[in-house]
Amino acid sequence: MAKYLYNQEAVANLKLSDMSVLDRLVDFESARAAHLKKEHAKKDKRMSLAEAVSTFVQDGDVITDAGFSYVRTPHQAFNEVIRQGKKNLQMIGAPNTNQSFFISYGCVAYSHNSYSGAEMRGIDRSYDRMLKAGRVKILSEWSHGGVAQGFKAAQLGTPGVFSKQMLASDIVRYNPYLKVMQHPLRGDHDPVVFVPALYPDVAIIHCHAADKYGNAYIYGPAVNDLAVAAATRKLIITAEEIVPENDIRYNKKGSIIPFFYADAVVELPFGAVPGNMPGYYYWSRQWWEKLMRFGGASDENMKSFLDEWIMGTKDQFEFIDKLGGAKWIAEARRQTKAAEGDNEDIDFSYEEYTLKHDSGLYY
Amino acid sequence: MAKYLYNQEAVANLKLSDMSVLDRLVDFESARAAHLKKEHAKKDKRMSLAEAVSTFVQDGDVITDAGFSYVRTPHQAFNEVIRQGKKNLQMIGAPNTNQSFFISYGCVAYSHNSYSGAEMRGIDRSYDRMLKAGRVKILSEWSHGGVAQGFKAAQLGTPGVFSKQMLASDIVRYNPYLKVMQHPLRGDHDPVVFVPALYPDVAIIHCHAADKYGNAYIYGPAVNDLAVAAATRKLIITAEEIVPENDIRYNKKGSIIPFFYADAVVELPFGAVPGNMPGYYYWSRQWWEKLMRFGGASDENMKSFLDEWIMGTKDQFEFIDKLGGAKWIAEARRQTKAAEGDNEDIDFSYEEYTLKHDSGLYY
Amino acid sequence: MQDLNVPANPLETLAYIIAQQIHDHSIVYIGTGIPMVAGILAKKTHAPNITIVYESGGQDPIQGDMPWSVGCPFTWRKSPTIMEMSYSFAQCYNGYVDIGFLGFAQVDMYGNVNTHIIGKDFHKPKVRLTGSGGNNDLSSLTENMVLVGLQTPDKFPEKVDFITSVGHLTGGNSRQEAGLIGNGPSAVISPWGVYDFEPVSKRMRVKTLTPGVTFDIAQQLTGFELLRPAGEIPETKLITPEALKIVRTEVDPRGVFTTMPTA
Amino acid sequence: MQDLNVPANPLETLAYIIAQQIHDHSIVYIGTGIPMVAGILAKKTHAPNITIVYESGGQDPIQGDMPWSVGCPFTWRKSPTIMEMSYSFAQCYNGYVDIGFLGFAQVDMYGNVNTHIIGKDFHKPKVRLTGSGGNNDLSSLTENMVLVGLQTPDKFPEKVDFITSVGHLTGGNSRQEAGLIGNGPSAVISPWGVYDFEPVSKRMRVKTLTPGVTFDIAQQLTGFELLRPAGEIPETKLITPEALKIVRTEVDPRGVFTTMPTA
Repeated sequence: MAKYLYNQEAVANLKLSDMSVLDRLVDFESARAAHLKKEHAKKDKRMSLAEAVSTFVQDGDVITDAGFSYVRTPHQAFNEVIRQGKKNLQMIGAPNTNQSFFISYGCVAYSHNSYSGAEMRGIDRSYDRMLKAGRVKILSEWSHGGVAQGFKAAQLGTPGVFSKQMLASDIVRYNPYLKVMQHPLRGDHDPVVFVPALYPDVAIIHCHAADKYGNAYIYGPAVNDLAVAAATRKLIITAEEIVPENDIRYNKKGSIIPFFYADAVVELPFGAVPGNMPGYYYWSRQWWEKLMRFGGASDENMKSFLDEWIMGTKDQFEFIDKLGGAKWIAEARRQTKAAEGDNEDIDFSYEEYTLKHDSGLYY
Repeated sequence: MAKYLYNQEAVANLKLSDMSVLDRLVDFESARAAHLKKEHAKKDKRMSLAEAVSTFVQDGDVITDAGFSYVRTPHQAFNEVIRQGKKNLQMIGAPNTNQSFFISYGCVAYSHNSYSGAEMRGIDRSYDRMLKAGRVKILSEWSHGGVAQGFKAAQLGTPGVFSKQMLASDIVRYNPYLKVMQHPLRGDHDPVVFVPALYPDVAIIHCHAADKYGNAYIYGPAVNDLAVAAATRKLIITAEEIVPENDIRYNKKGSIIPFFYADAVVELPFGAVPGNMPGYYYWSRQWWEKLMRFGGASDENMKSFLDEWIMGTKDQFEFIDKLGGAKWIAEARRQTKAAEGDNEDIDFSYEEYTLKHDSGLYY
Repeated sequence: MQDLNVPANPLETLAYIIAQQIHDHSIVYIGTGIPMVAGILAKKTHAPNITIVYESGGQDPIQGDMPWSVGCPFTWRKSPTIMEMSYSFAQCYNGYVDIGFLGFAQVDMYGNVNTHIIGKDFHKPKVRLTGSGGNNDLSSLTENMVLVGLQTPDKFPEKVDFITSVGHLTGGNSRQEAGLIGNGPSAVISPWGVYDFEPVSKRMRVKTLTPGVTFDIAQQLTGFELLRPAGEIPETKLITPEALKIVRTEVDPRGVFTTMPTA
Repeated sequence: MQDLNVPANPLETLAYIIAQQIHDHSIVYIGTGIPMVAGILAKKTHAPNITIVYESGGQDPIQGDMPWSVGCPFTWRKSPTIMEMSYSFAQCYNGYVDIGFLGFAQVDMYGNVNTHIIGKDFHKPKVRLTGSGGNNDLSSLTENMVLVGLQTPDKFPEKVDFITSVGHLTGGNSRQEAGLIGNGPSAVISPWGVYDFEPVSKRMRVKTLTPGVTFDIAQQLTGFELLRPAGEIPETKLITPEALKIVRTEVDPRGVFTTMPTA
């Protein structure tokens, strides 16, 4: 039995037999209860990545993608989730580009879909295959803005917001959470889409710096992560470095996550590798190209690629050694700083990975 | 004829005969049209305060209070609005503490009320008298959070949000914009309040620094001003200093208003005097005490007090000379820095203004 | 610095009693005035691990002098973050605030609060008060609320002249049925007594009384029928000399909020 | 650096044609790929005063290299501010974006866009595509939209397999009646032609055709009946040698988006 009155056209279109699987994402009472029950005082929440994932990512959870596709995404923590063999997760995010890694290993069973693929590097053919093979079930279709509004609604303490996005598209016909309504103040015909506040179970957010209590600092695009941090029932902060509380108080300005949201704080330098960590390291373009082009070509390719990089590495340091070690770190730092305008301009050309040409270089 | 379907119980309770006066605040189409029509390119928008107020504050406009009561409020620009004799303004804000100045001079005729008064320094007895004398009419009652949600709804590009605030209170019975509805996804009885997006006509926001295009930087509490800047049809930025665009790009982190919102940029050092400008100057506690205690005692007192300070000064420099000139500036800077933790701790005691004791000092 | 030999005044006593409502490890949303004194006193005594939140967005400031206002820099002194107002109230909705403290001009038998008008006619009240500010928001959203103010039959009427903030509405489950969040007010604190709400009817009930105040006196100071708890009514624990010293030397040495008002 | 003697390829031409849609002084919301090239080309040629906005929140970056993605640091290189995603789309709703550029996998006769699936069965499509991303948001909210993509009868079907983003819906006033904001798509640009929408029916109409492409060829490349404008059909202005040089030396010297795809 589902707890909520879902959009029945969408439920039918999505062929959902058990609607109760939809409930957690919009169950405000249980999210509030979880937030109230947390430790609210400053407590040293530092722990290892393995412990944080084992304690706070539970089978069946709604987990979020974070950052933006390959920017400040907690890839290394995601790898640990996969290595621990979590099951039946639902995944949501805007984008939710990184769900394919999880689906490949049977961790994510349900998708709240907004965007998968690598922009000009291609559509996610692996996701296409797994979807058709029934290895993942779509629970809802969204636009990026719709997901963003759902998380913001939660952060703003509202049961939901009206939107002019997704209206009259097929997205509303494939999203059980959305309802088309009339604007309450208007006499003329004025349809709006009700977007409920969204409460994931668990989020992992990779930050530039955090203190041991969980006050955390993000440099560069925050995307949806400040909203997600406020909404999610459980929050794991992974951070490039652990800093004294006073460093946050005195030096860090801009995007800050307050400590009381956090359940775990993990010191995880290079936690966004092979993605881009603003200020610290550029993404490995060749790695992503190989993922899309070699891995995209067949399930076998994908398995061998991911086995090599995810199962074949025990942590980010081994991952970086495979990318090129210290040389990779120096190049990636120079690249992101140059892209950001904090290094002199450099030549950004590189040997693109194609099926016919693999330089073996990842920078 | 009003354009919208207002809460009729509230309209009756507020004894509003002409409901069309309510329309501007929620008229999204005209706000969007105004935003589209603005200059969207970087253009030097610097002008004098007199010109900015004369051009962009028009009789009948919905104007916002800004900052927080006496923190970063554009008092000196407000004084110019009064000196130019604007009429029939509506005022909204959270708080809207500063509406009494305008009402006293017949500038503001309508109040969207959330909070007036000076906290522990007392209720606004002047507002009480003017309200009962019919010098101002209340168009809507709000909680702070309700106003904040209305502005945020506008900034977020949503026609409105649901709220659990104001529910079942008499505020909803005295606010034509609010409607109590059922949560669309819930089968159990779950009332929510619809809060529409709010679009003021004009806002004046006092900032720490702005470039000539209108990129503006706020230090300390932003309160509702980032949302207001996105929502308002016309925006005047007053700034402690004008900086090169690159100073914003390279040095300023945190609360930034993007340039395309701004219609006018006014260099206005000490624009928040006699209020508090974080980092720059503390408020004059004695000035506010005299306002509340001496001015509050009678209409005559208030008139003489305001005539002295508003009509009797042509700009912020004359105002500061009355407060104590250079000595006031040095003391006020030391006080705010000490309060913020950027000066060694100092003795914050002072000679409180009372009807029986006026030290003549304003620091 | 205040004279330590002068006995505690009612405001100091009030601050102490309020402070006793604050549990360690909690997040506390504080309005202007005496609750500020109480919050800082609690942090300096039995509740060092609380986090204080203010309406202007300040969070967890480094302790300094007494703020003059909830917008004062002391409320965000080196705060890790300052929240925009809408996000600050949302913390209450989302379960990240444990308790809030608010003042009132009137409070009724169900803990509904009025800070709008004295008098029945909205358009011609005896006195127009401040309006809601954040009062309604905190009352509507926060898990536990404590109301603080003066007590006279006019200030404790059977029905407030205007419901600025819903407490237990009309008693029973009416608050919940109206769709509000949190438990509603758990305590009302005046200089004369501490009151709670009877769990089923949600009517105001005496919990403890200030030494020298009897149930009959409390009733005479109240405009509706107060409920009486089972058994003897305990005395309110008054401020200890140690706490008084901390208030006068550390928390509010200039008596910003703890000296009796002048005009 | 690319060879300046090689003639323009279709992607370079496309970038130039898109750039011509950009008026100076406007705020331009840009998706990944060729629109990025077009936006930067416009800024370097006839529209130096435009402001570029990206979905990851970057705004008005200092010009640098070609971004690899809309999340790339080049999209927020020393931006005065980087908006959270929800606020970034809201700029379109609020009238602070003049024009947006989006790609499509399919576009139909009313300018509705599909980036979800190829095939009629949602559960067993021929191909699952990316989904909406920001495509729907921009189409739903932005004052003027330009759609950019390849043209074949499959990619220009009478009805898209899934409406990811509403263009003119079913024509006439249907977009407006459905409650959407802005004017809907004003142009569709393919390597073979530039199309607009007939003002009343809102059906796709030929505006200009690439030299060598006749109306009949364009029709053969389209899965629905194209409308023909009155009079002779003008040729699309192809990229000038000056603009080509700027593309190859300044805008996309490594050909990130302007070299023809490999696998």
